[in-house]
Amino acid sequence: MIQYYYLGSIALIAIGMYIVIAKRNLIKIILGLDIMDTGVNLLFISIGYVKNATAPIENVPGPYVDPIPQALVLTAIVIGVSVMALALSIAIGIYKKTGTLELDEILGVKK
Amino acid sequence: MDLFTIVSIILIIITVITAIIAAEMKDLLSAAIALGIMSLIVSILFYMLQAPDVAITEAAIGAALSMAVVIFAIRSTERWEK
Amino acid sequence: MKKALAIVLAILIFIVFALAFVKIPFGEKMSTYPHYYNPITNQTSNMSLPQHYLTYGKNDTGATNMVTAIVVDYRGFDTLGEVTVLFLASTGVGSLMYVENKVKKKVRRSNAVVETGSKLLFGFIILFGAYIFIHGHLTPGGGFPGGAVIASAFLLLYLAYPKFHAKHEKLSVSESIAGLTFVIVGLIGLIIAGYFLYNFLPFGLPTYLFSAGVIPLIYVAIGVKVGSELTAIVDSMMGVRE
Amino acid sequence: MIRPVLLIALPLFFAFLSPIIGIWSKKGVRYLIIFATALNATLAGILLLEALQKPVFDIIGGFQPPLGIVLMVGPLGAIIAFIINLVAFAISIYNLKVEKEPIVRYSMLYLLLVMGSTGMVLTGDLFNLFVFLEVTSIASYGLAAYNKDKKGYLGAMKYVIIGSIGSTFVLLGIALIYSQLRTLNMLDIAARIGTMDPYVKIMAFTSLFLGFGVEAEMFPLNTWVPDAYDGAPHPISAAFASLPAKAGVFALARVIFTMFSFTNFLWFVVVMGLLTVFFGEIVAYTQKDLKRMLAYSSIGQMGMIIMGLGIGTTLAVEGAFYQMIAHALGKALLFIAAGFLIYAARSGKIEDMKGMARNPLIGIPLLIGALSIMGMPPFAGFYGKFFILMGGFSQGYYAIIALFLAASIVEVAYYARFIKIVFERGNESKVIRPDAATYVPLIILAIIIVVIGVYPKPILTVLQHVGTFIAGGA
Repeated sequence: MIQYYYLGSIALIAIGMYIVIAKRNLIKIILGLDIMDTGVNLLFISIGYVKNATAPIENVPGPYVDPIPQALVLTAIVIGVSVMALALSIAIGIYKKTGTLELDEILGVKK
Repeated sequence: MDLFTIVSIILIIITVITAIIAAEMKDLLSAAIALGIMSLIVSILFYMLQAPDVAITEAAIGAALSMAVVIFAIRSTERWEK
Repeated sequence: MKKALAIVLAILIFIVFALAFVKIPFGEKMSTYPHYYNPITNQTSNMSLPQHYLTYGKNDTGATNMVTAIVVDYRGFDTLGEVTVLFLASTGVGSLMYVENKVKKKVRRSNAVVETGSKLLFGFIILFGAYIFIHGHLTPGGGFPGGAVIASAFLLLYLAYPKFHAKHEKLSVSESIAGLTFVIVGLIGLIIAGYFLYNFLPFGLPTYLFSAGVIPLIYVAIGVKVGSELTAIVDSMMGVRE
Repeated sequence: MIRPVLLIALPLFFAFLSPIIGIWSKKGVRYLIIFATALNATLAGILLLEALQKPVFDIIGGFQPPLGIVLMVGPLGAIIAFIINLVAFAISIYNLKVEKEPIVRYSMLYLLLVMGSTGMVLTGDLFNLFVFLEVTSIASYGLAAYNKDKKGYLGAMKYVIIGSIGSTFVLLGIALIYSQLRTLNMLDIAARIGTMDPYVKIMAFTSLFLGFGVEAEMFPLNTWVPDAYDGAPHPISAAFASLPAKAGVFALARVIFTMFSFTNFLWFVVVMGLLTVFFGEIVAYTQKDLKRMLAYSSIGQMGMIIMGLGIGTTLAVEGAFYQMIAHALGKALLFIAAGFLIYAARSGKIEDMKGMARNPLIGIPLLIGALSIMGMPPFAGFYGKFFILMGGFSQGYYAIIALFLAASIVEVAYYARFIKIVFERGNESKVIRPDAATYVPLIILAIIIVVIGVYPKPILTVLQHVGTFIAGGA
């Protein structure tokens, strides 16, 4: 049987993917990318989980969960917020130039 | 089913629902707030999965700061999705 | 039409990856993990990678928080890259939000309660952020959340005092110095021991504040850097309000 | 003896240093960047000589792999890193032509773009590869939008969206691999890849392949390419074609050969490559805008490289690597020349550029670059295409070879048309003399193209190590 944590995180990735493809508003698309990121992070952490284990800090007795995915996700979260900030500032730039955030209108003007 | 499973399933369902709300809201500000709530719940999930470091980071960066950045961006553009 | 296609694609991705994750167990004991193999000495170990970290981590790095040990020491190079990513983001946002002639904007003052309250809180939040990153090798937390907390203190100031502006030059200098510290610590390791980012300081006693060699040093640098970068991003984004 | 990590640490050092220098002197930062890339190119050259003796492993932090991160530099990685840094040096001279503020930030982004691409080539750790991929792509996003006009923003936005989807896929692939093998070192993964569940293995491969395919400009994921190249400042278009694209395709090669060592799944790669070639070359033929034409042509060439990797014989992969080198040099040259032509003609349209290349300082390098990209015999680009063709022949991919040749003819056709227009007689009065920042990089690149075309022995010596690379070595 597939685990509910995996199902939830893959669902988040799929929702994010749906937003990115279906929506035409730039900020909405960026929010979609963030949802995708969060899904992958949750997936990673759940891969590292061990039943009845504690956080990998020596003050508490073991057994511990896998610390590597946690280290990787720390990196991934920071990268996610960096991409988001940059994408938002590009979206603001587009808004300044075209007065809209709707992809259809922006590309329609270009024709 | 133990308590861990029940609480996790409930929180995961809430996470997915907030993500769907964020997807379907026409008001971008509400969508952003829904996303912030989603990040917070995910950080609780991280804590339950014994990842306190990640939970703190997600709460501070994922929920608080990235929301602030999104809200600033919405403030300097427009609030409604067409 | 496009919406239907997107839904179909999303469901397809969901199914395809769900089928892959059916094969992956959840919450299994670490003793079932496969053992690692060292490609340079050509030896297979008798334990898995996470087990090695958890067993020898304290001896190898001196840190009691294994996540910190991995983030700063075992995989410190990733963290250097990650800090660079954040640096790039703040540089990129700054360059995109750059305006030649800054126009002074009229802003409303917020009320006295908010102003006084945020003034009071500011110091405490900074202190808390500093605590998080200084104790990163002992307790949960570390440079990234600590830096984010510091940035949120500045965020509070931005919200309470609409006229508040952090000096960009000061921010970028503190960014630079923190980044240079990280690289120079790495280079000193390369000179002393022949390994980049080698933990060259004595480990000290575990669970003490001054332990784990260079880890606290690097985490302080990361904390300062992340704090000033996130503040710079917030500042650049605030600059566009009208 | 030189440590590969210096190729990453020194640019980082200079990048972190430049804001401090920028307070006093903006000019100083620009020369610092030229110095940093020149230093890097030199170091990469020395590293190449070392890697030819035996693969260099640089253990970081003093922890044996897979505990710590290791840089793994074989001869092939070293030569790609060398070419990347060499081209980066040439382009950094051309960077002096960029006037738009904030120039300090521009220089930092450029230097870190070079650093990220180099890191992608050198690293031997899967997650580290992801981190460098992100460094490269975030630097690219910032630079693509640097002009701050509508074209630039739109191109950058497309790039951000597709690039983020790609990096999500890379992370998913890493998650799949990690969940089964509990390791991140590439050679460790390669040693135990057989123990993975076959379905999970194929999913991991597809995720990583698609993810790195974004940077490698592979077919369904390359819609960002023309817009981003078109909207970016001219030096950055040149850099895009030769730095992140080459790093991305090298990462693909790492995924295919070093980690997965597939033999029965390579037809998929060939098909993707062929689709990319066709999409690129045919759309390029219809373009009227010079930079867009070059961008689509770049897609076509990247497709040829991916195809060469997919055919998978020693000869074809040798061809793919030769093509990588030739394309990095040739496309960078053509984009720099294009920057000059657009500046001289005050228009991006090819038809407005009549006779603009009649100044020998521009014309001769331009001709050399175009002929090399077309695959004409005495120049560098010839060997790449030839080897890929011969490799395909020996594997019996006749239909694919025929299609490949057809695409090459299309390519020759539109380049010939372009050359004819820019060398045509006509408004001689409008032809302007380029300044040193333009012709010095052009001449450097042209000389290298001619040298490795006429005297390919050094390159061929390096490429002899392709056999060990395909077998999963460094």
